[in-house]
Amino acid sequence: MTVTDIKAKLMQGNQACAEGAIYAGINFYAGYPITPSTEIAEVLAERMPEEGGKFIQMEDEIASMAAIVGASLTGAKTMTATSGPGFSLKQENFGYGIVAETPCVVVNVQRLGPSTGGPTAPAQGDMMQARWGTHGDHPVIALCPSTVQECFDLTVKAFNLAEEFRTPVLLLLDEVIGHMRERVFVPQPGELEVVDRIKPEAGTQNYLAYQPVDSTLVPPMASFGDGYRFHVTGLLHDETGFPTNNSEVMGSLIERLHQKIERGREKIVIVEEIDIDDADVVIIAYGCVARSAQKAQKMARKKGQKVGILRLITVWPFPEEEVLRVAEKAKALIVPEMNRGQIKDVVQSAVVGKAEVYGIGNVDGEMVSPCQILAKIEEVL
Amino acid sequence: MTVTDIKAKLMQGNQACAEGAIYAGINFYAGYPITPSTEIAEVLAERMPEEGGKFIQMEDEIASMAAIVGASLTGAKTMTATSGPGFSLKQENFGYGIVAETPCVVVNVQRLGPSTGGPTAPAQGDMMQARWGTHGDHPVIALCPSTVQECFDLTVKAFNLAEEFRTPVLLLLDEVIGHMRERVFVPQPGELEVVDRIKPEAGTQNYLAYQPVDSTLVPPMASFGDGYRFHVTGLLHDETGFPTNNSEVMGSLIERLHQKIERGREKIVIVEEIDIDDADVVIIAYGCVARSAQKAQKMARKKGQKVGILRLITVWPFPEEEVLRVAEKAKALIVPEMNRGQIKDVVQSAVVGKAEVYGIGNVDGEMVSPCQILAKIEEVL
Amino acid sequence: MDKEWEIRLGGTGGQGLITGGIILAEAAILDGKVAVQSQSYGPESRGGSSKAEVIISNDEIDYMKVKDADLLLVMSPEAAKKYKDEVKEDAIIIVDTTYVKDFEATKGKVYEVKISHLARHEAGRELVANIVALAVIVGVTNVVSRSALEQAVLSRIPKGTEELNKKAMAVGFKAIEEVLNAA
Amino acid sequence: MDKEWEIRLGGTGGQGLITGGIILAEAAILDGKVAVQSQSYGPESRGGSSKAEVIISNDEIDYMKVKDADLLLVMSPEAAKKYKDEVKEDAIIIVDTTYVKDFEATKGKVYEVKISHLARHEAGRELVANIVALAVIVGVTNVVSRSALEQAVLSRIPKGTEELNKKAMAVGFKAIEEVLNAA
Amino acid sequence: MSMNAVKEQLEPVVVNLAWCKGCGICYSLCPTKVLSSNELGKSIVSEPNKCTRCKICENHCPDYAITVMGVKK
Amino acid sequence: MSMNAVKEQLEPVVVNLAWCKGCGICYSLCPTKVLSSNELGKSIVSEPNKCTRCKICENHCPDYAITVMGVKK
Amino acid sequence: MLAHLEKYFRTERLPHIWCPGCANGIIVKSLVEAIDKAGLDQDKTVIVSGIGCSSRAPGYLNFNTLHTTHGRAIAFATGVKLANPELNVIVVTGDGDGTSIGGNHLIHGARRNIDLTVLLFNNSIYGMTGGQYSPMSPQGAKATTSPYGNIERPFDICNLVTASGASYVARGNSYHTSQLTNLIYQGLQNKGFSFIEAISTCPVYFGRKNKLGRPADMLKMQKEFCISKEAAEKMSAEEKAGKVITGVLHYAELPEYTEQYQKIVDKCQRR
Amino acid sequence: MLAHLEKYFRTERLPHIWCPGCANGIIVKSLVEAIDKAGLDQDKTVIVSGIGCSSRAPGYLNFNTLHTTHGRAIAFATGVKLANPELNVIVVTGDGDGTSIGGNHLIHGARRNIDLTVLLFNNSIYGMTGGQYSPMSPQGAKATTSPYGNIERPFDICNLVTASGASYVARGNSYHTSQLTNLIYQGLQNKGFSFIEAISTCPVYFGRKNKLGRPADMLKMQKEFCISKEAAEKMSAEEKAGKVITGVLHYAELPEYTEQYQKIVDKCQRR
Ligand SMILES: Cc1ncc(C[n+]2csc(CCOP(=O)(O)OP(=O)(O)O)c2C)c(N)n1
Ligand SMILES: Cc1ncc(C[n+]2csc(CCOP(=O)(O)OP(=O)(O)O)c2C)c(N)n1
Ligand code: SF4
Ligand code: SF4
Ligand code: SF4
Ligand code: SF4
Ligand code: SF4
Ligand code: SF4
Ligand SMILES: [Mg+2]
Ligand SMILES: [Mg+2]
Repeated sequence: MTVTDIKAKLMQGNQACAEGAIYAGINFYAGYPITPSTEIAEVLAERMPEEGGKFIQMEDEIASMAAIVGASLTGAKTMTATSGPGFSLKQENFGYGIVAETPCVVVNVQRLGPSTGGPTAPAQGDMMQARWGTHGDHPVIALCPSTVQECFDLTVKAFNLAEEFRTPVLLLLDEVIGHMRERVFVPQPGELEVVDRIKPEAGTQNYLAYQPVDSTLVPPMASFGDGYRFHVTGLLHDETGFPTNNSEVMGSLIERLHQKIERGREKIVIVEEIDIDDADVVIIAYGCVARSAQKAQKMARKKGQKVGILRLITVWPFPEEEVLRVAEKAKALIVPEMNRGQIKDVVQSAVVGKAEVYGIGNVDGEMVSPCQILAKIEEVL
Repeated sequence: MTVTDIKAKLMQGNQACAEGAIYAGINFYAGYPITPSTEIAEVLAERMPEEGGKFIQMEDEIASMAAIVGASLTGAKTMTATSGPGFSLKQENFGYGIVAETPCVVVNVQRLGPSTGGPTAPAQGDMMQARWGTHGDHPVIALCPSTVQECFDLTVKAFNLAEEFRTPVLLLLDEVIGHMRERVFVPQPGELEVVDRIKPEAGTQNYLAYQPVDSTLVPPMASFGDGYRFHVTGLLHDETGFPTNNSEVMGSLIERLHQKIERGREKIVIVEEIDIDDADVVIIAYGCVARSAQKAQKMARKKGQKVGILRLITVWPFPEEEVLRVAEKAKALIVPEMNRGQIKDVVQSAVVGKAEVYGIGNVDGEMVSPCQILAKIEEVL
Repeated sequence: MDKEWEIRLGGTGGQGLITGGIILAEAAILDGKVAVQSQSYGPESRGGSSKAEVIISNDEIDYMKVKDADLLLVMSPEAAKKYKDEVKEDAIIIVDTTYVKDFEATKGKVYEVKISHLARHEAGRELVANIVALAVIVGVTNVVSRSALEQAVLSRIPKGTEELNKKAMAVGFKAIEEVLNAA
Repeated sequence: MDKEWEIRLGGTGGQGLITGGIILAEAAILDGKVAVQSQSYGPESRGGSSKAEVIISNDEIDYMKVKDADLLLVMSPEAAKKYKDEVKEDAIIIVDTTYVKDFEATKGKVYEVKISHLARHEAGRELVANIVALAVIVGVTNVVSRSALEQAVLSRIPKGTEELNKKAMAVGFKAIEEVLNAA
Repeated sequence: MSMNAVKEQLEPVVVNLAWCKGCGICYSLCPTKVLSSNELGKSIVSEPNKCTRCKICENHCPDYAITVMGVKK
Repeated sequence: MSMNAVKEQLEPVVVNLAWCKGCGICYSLCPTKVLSSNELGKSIVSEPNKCTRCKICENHCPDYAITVMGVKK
Repeated sequence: MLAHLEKYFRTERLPHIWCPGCANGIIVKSLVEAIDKAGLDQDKTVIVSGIGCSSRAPGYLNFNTLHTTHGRAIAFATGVKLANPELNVIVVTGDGDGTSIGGNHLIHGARRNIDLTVLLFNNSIYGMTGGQYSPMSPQGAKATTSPYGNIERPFDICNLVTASGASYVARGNSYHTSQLTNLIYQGLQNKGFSFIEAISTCPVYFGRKNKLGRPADMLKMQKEFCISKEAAEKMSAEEKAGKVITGVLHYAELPEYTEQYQKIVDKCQRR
Repeated sequence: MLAHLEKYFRTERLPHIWCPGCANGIIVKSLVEAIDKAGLDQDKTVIVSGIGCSSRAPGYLNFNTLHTTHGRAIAFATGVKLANPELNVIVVTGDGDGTSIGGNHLIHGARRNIDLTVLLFNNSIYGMTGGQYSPMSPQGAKATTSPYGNIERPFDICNLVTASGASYVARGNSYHTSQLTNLIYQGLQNKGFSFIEAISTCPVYFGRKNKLGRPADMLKMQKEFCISKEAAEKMSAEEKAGKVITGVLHYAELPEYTEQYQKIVDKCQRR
C-alpha cells in the first residue's frame, strides 16, 4: 500500500489517541475532565455511541478508574484518560487492575507538576510515578508516543498489550504531543493487528480465573456473564481467585505478575535506533523531546559529529538491555527530558558505569530545544 | 543521665510513634483507619484532647491529608497515618503539601501490596512510591525506624524536619516495627530537640510567604490569623504565593524546592555504620530488616567473616555519598528488603559499578530472616 | 513554494487563532505538504493570550515548535510586543492595526491591515477576523494554495456560515492586494 | 535465669494470647530484662489463628521473630499442628488440653494442663485463660519473677477485674505445681 | 407415620456443629427453650419435642448451622 | 450646587475602561439606556442625564468597572 | 435454607470469617432468598463489594463476584452495569465503605438512577479494622477512635440517598428477616437505583464497647427499636421517639441511566 | 463598591481572569458585601477554594486565602477551622468542584455541622476545563462531553445538603444581588455548616453550547426563572413549573462540631 492510497488527516494528538482506541475496538470509556487530556474524552463522548460503545463521565478519577476495571470484567475493551492530579488519584485502583489482572488502557497526558502545577504547561514529570505510583511491588507497561501518528498506533498497541498480558497499560503522552496537530494516515481495518480478549477455551470445565494454562503465565480471562461465576479481589489470592494468607501463594502471585511481563519483553519493549552504529554520543529520548533530539541529531551529523538516537517507545518495562548495548559502544549518553532526570537515573542504573550519562532536565514548562541538546553534545564530545 | 533515671516502658511501635508526636508538640491529627496503622489513630484519639490538641477521623485518606495541610497553615503541628491503599490516595494532596510548603508528618505503616494485598502481612513495598508517588518533580524526606525507640525518636525528628524545611515528612514504618512491642525510654521534656514553626520576624513588613530570607532557601512561615493575609496555592507561584505562567519563575520554584532539601542534607541524612572499616561485605538495610541484618552480621563476625552494616535511617533523600563511600571500600553490598529490590536498584545507581550489589527480596509477607542474609554472605564472599 | 515556513499567529483568546492555525495546516496537507500545528493556552483553558504555531514543509518535520518565525501575524498589542523580535531577518509580519497601534519592527517586512475592523464592517462579523487574516497571509506568501485554503476553511466552519467565511476570505484577499499594490 | 528465652503463644483470636505476650514482656522489663513482643494477625483484624511471640534476654535483642521456640504454649488444635515442630530440642511445651487433644510432640518436654477449663470452672471465666496460662508458664520456667508477673497482669487488665485475675494466677500456679509434683 | 415424619419428630432441628460458632443466638431466641449450649458454647438440641418449627433459630443463625425440619406447627 | 454635586450630575456613572471587558451586561440592563458601547464593545456613558442612579449597572458589572455616583433619584 | 445453601453459596468456603454472632450472615441469607424469589439467573448476576467485614459476603456466594477497593464498589459496579446492561448488578457494602470513603459514589449512583441494587450493612462501626466510629455511629457511641463518646452526628442514609435521586429506598434489619428479604426483593425488581439499608450488628466491637450484651441481646434490641412504616403511621410522636422506621421509605418511577444511554446509541446508529 | 473594593480586594490583581460577562464577579461582590455587613475581621478570616474558574476567587480577595486541590476545599477548610476555631472560614467552590469530585466532603462537612460557610457557584458546567457537563447540568443540556444532550439528572444540591445535616441552606443567584448578599450574610451569622448555592452563568461554554444569548440575556433569564420562597408560596403549581426557588431553604439549630470537640478537651483537661 502506498501513501497515496491512504487519506492523510490532520489530527490532534489527543484526537488520534481517541481514534486509535476506536480502531482497537474500545467498548467503554470512563473519565473525568482535566487539562490537557480533555479532548480525548470529548472526542469519545461523540464517537463512542456512534460505534455502539459507552462513554461515561464519572464523578472523579477514582471512580473512572474503577468503572473501566469493572467494565473490563464484562469483556469490554476499556480506557480512561487524565493528567497528573487525576493520575495520582487513580493510583489505588490502578494497582487493583494490576492485581486483578484486568486489561484496560490508562492515558496520562502529562502537564507540569507537582500538584496543580502549570495546567497548560508541558512536562514529562510523571515517568517515575507511572512506574511506582501505586503501593506495593508491581510491574508496569508504559508507552510513549513522539508523533501524532504514534498517538494513534501506540493506542492500538496499548489495547493489544492490555489484552495479551491481562493488565492495565499506560500511555504517557505529554501536553505537546497531546495538543499538536499533524497528519495521520489512518489505517484500514485489518491493517494494524488488533488483539481481542483471550478467553478460556470453549467448553472449559473447572475454569480457574487466575491459573495460567501455558508458559505465558497469563491466565485466560472469562467475562462476567459467560457462566463461570468466578471471584475477583484485590487481596492476594490463589489461582481460584480467592484470598489467601499463605505466604508461598502470596509471594508466587506477585512473582507471576512480574514474570508474565518479563517473559513478554520481546513483544512489549520497542525502541527506535537512529545512526547508532558509529555513534560516539547517543541521545536517549522519548515523547515530544525525541523530536528535538531528532532535529539536534541531524544538525550534529551535518557538523560531522557522530551522534545517534535511541528513542524509547516503551519506557516501562525499561529497555535495559537495549540501553546497555548502546552504552557499551558509545562514549557518552545524553538523556534530555522535561523533568529533573527521572529517566536519566534509570539509564545510569542500567549502564553500571559503562558510559558517561548526562542529563538535560527542563522543569519550567519549556520544551527541551534542539539547541540545548546541541550544546550538551558539544560539551561531552 | 543514666538509664536508671528513666523509666523504660513497653510500647508498641505505633504507640511510640503516637507518643513521639505528642512529645514533638502535635496539635492536630486527622486520619482514616487502616490496618496496620490504626493504633496510631486510636492512641491519639485518646491522648490528643488530654493535651489540648485536636483529633479528627475524616471521611477518607484524601480528606485526612487535606485537613492536616489546612491545619498546618494555622500554625499547628500536624500528622496523619495510613498504610498502602491510603497512602496511594493521599498522593495528590501530599504533592500539594510539598508545593505549598506546609510542614506535616505522614506515616505509612507498610503492609503487603499491591492493592488490598495482604492487610496484616508486613512489607517494605512502598519505598519507591514514597519517593515518586505524586506527580511531577518534587523532593521527599523519608525516615525509617528499626526499633520501637526509634519510632518515638524519629517521629520527633520528622516533626522537626517538617518545621525546619517547611515540608511534609514521611515516616515509613513496616507492620513488624509498627506492631511489635519493646522497651522505650521516654525522654524528659527538653531532652530531645523540638523545633517549632519558623515564623517571620516580628514586625516584618511586606511579608512574602514564599520568599526565602536566608541561604536555607526556606521561607519563614506565618500562620493564618497572624495578620499577613497571604495566598496559598498548588499552582506554581512566585514568591508572593500568587500563580504565574512565567516559565523562569515556575522552573525556579521547582528548583528551590529541591535545593532547600539538598542544602539541608547534613541535617536530614542519618545512617548508622556498624563495623564498616574492615568489611568485605556490607549489608545495607532499613526498617525491620535491619534487625535481621544485625543478627546475621554478629553471627557472621563470629564465624570470622568481615561483614559490616550500613543502616539507612533516612531513606530519602537517598544517602548516596554514604553508600558510595562504603562501596569504594567493600567488595560486595547486600541489600535485603521486603520488596523486589526497590532500594537495591537505587544503591546500584549510586555506586556506578564500584561494588557488586546483591539483593534479597521477600514479597511473601515473611520477614527477611538472618539465615537468608547469612546464606547470601556465604554466596558473595 | 519550496522553503520551510515557520509561522506564528499571536493574539488573545477568542480571536480564533488556533482555528486559523489548524486551517492553515490542513490546507498545507491538502497541498500535499507536511504540516505541524501547535499552540499554547492560558491557565487551564481561558483568559490571557493565545498563540498558534504552524510549520509547513516538504519534508518530515522533527521539531514542532517555532523559534524564529518566517511569518508572524499579530492581532493584539501584547502579542505584538511578545513576538515581534522572535522572527527571522527576512520575516513577513502581518499586523492587525485594529488592535495593534504603532507597531515598530526591528526585523522583517511589515504589512499593516485593519483585519478585525474589516471582518466586522466588511465581512459582517468580527468572529471571522481569523479567516480574513488567513486570506491576508496567503495573499502575501502563497504558503498554501488559495483553493486548498478555501477547502480547509469550508471544512472547519460551522454549517450555515459558508457565505460569511467566503466573504471574509474575499475581504482578506482584497485588502492585502490593496496593500501590496500600494507598496 | 540467664539464657535468652524465645517464647511462642499460639491459639485462636479471642483467647487473649497477644495480651498474654504483652504481659510477659512487661514483666520481663520489670525484672530489668530486655524484651520484645510481636504477633501475627488474621485478615485485617479478625478470625482465624492468633500468635504472639516474646523474646526475653539480658542483652539487646536484634531479631524480634521467634524461629525455634524455647517455650511454646498451644491453646488450639490448629496452633498445635502449626507450631509443634518449630521448637528447640529441649523446648518446654505447654498444651491446653481443653482444646488440644492427643498432642504428640516430636521434640521438647510437654506439660498438659486443662487451662481454659480451669479458667472457666476454677477461676470463674474462660476470659482469663490467658492469665492462667501465664501462671502455668512462669510456674514451669521462672522466665519472669512471680511478683513481676503479678504487677504486669494488674497493670494491663480492666479495673474491677483484679480479683478475678489474681484468682486465675493462683489457679495456674496450683495446676502446674500439681503437674510438676505428679511428674 | 413415614420414616421421614418419624425422623422429623425426633429430630426437628439439626445443628451443623462444624459451622456453629457458639454465638448463642439460637438458644437465646428459641421461645420454647428447645436449644441449649454444650461446654464450648455451641448449640445443642436438648428438648426436641418442645419444638414448634417456628424457625426463629434457623432464620437468625448467622452461620447457616441450623436446619429446622418440616413446617410450623 | 457644590462642585461634587455638579460633577455627579455631569458624570453620574464612571466606567473604568481598563477593567471593562465589554461584556455588554451594563448597557443591556440599563433601563434608561444611559450606557452604550464603543467600537471595542466596551461601555461608555452616552446619555448621562438620563441616569436614575438605580445602580443596576454597577451591581451587575462582573468586573467592578462601573461606579454610580450619588444616590438613587 | 438448605436448598438455597447448595445453590447459592460456595459452601466449600464456609464457615465464613465473621465473628460468632455477627448478624452479617443473617442479612446475606435474606439477600439470597430475595435473589431466589426474584429468580435471577446466577450466571447473569454480579455481586460487587468494597472492603470491610460485610464486603466479604460476595466471596461466599455462587455468582460472578467482585471484591473491589474500599468505598469504590458502586463505581466498579457502574462500569459493570453500563458495559453490559443485561447483567443484574448487586452491591454489598458497609456503613464505612458505603457512606464514609464511598459516600460520593453512593450519591452519584443514586443521582444517575443507574440500575444497581445496593445493600448496605449498617453495624454502626468499622468492623474490619477493629472498631472505629463510622458516619453511621450514633452520637455518644464509644469506639476505639471515640473514647470519649462520638460527637459526630450520623447520617440518615435513607434520607440522603433519597435526596440524591434514587428511585427506591428502604430500610430493614437483621431481626425482621422476612421483611428484609422482601425489601431486597422489591429493590431487585426496581429498574433503577435501589438502596436498602440493613441494620446489622457487630457484637465484637460495637456491642462490647457500648455494653450491649451478647449477640442475641443485640438482635432483641433491634426487634424493639425497629418499627415498620405502617406501624409508625399509627403511633404518636412520643411512641415513635427513639424508634427507627423500616420498610419502603421512598419510591419513584424515574428514567434509568443505561436505558437512557441506549437511546443515544440507537439514535446515533440510526443516522 | 469602591470603598469595599480597596478594602477587600487585592486590586493589584484585577482585572480577574474570568471571561467577559461571566457572573462569577457579581457573586464575589455579594460575598464581599456580606462579609462587610457581618463585620468579619479580615485577619481572622480564611477563604478556601478548590479548583475551577470560581475557585480562583480567593486570589482576588484580601484575606488569608487558600486555593487547594480540585474538590477538596471543604476538607482543607475542616483542618483550618478545627485547628483554630477562632478563624472565620469561608469556602468558595464550583458545581463541579463541590458536587462532583468534592461531593463527599460536602456531605460530611454538612453532617458534622462544622462552622464553615460554603458558597457554591453553580454555572451548570465545568468552566475551567472548557465546558463539560457537571452533576448540576440540566437534563438535555449540551456540553462538550454531552454532545447528544445530557442524560444525567442534576442534583437538587440544597436538598442534598439539607439531608446531609447542614444547619443553614439557601439559594440565590447572580441577578438578585442584594438577596444573595443577604443570604450569604445569614450564612456567615450561623454557627454551623452554612451552604449557599449561588446560581451563576458561564456565557462562554454553557451559554454558547445551549444558545442562551449574551451574558446579559443569561442574567435576564435568571431574573425570570428564579422566584423567592415567599413569592413561591403564593403561586400555583403551574405558575411554579420551571421556576427555581431562592431564599433560605433550611435552617435548624444544631450542635456545632468544633464546640462539641472543645467540650471533650475541657472535660479531659479538667480531669
Ligand atoms: C483505602 C483504604 N482505606 C482504609 C482501609 C481500611 N479499612 C478496611 S475495612 C474498613 C472499614 C470497614 O467498615 P464498614 O464498611 O462499616 O464494614 P464492616 O467491617 O463494619 O462490615 C477500613 C477503614 C482500606 N482497606 N482501604
Ligand atoms: C484532580 C483533578 N481533576 C480534574 C481537574 C481539572 N479540573 C479543573 S477545574 C475542573 C472543573 C471545574 O468546574 P467547576 O467546579 O464547576 O468550576 P467552574 O470552572 O465552572 O467555575 C476540572 C475538572 C483538576 N484540576 N484536578
Ligand atoms: S445461632 Fe448458629 S452459630 Fe450461633 S450458637 Fe446457634 S447454631 Fe451456633
Ligand atoms: S424452630 Fe423455633 S421452637 Fe424449634 S428450635 Fe427453632 S426457635 Fe426453637
Ligand atoms: S458590565 Fe462592566 S465589564 Fe461589562 S461592559 Fe459594562 S462596564 Fe464593561
Ligand atoms: S445607574 Fe441605572 S440608570 Fe444609571 S447608568 Fe446604571 S443602570 Fe443605567
Ligand atoms: S468485627 Fe464485627 S462486623 Fe466484623 S465480623 Fe466481627 S462482629 Fe461482624
Ligand atoms: S469559562 Fe465560563 S465560568 Fe469560566 S470564566 Fe469563562 S465564562 Fe466564567
Ligand atoms: Mg460497618
Ligand atoms: Mg461550574
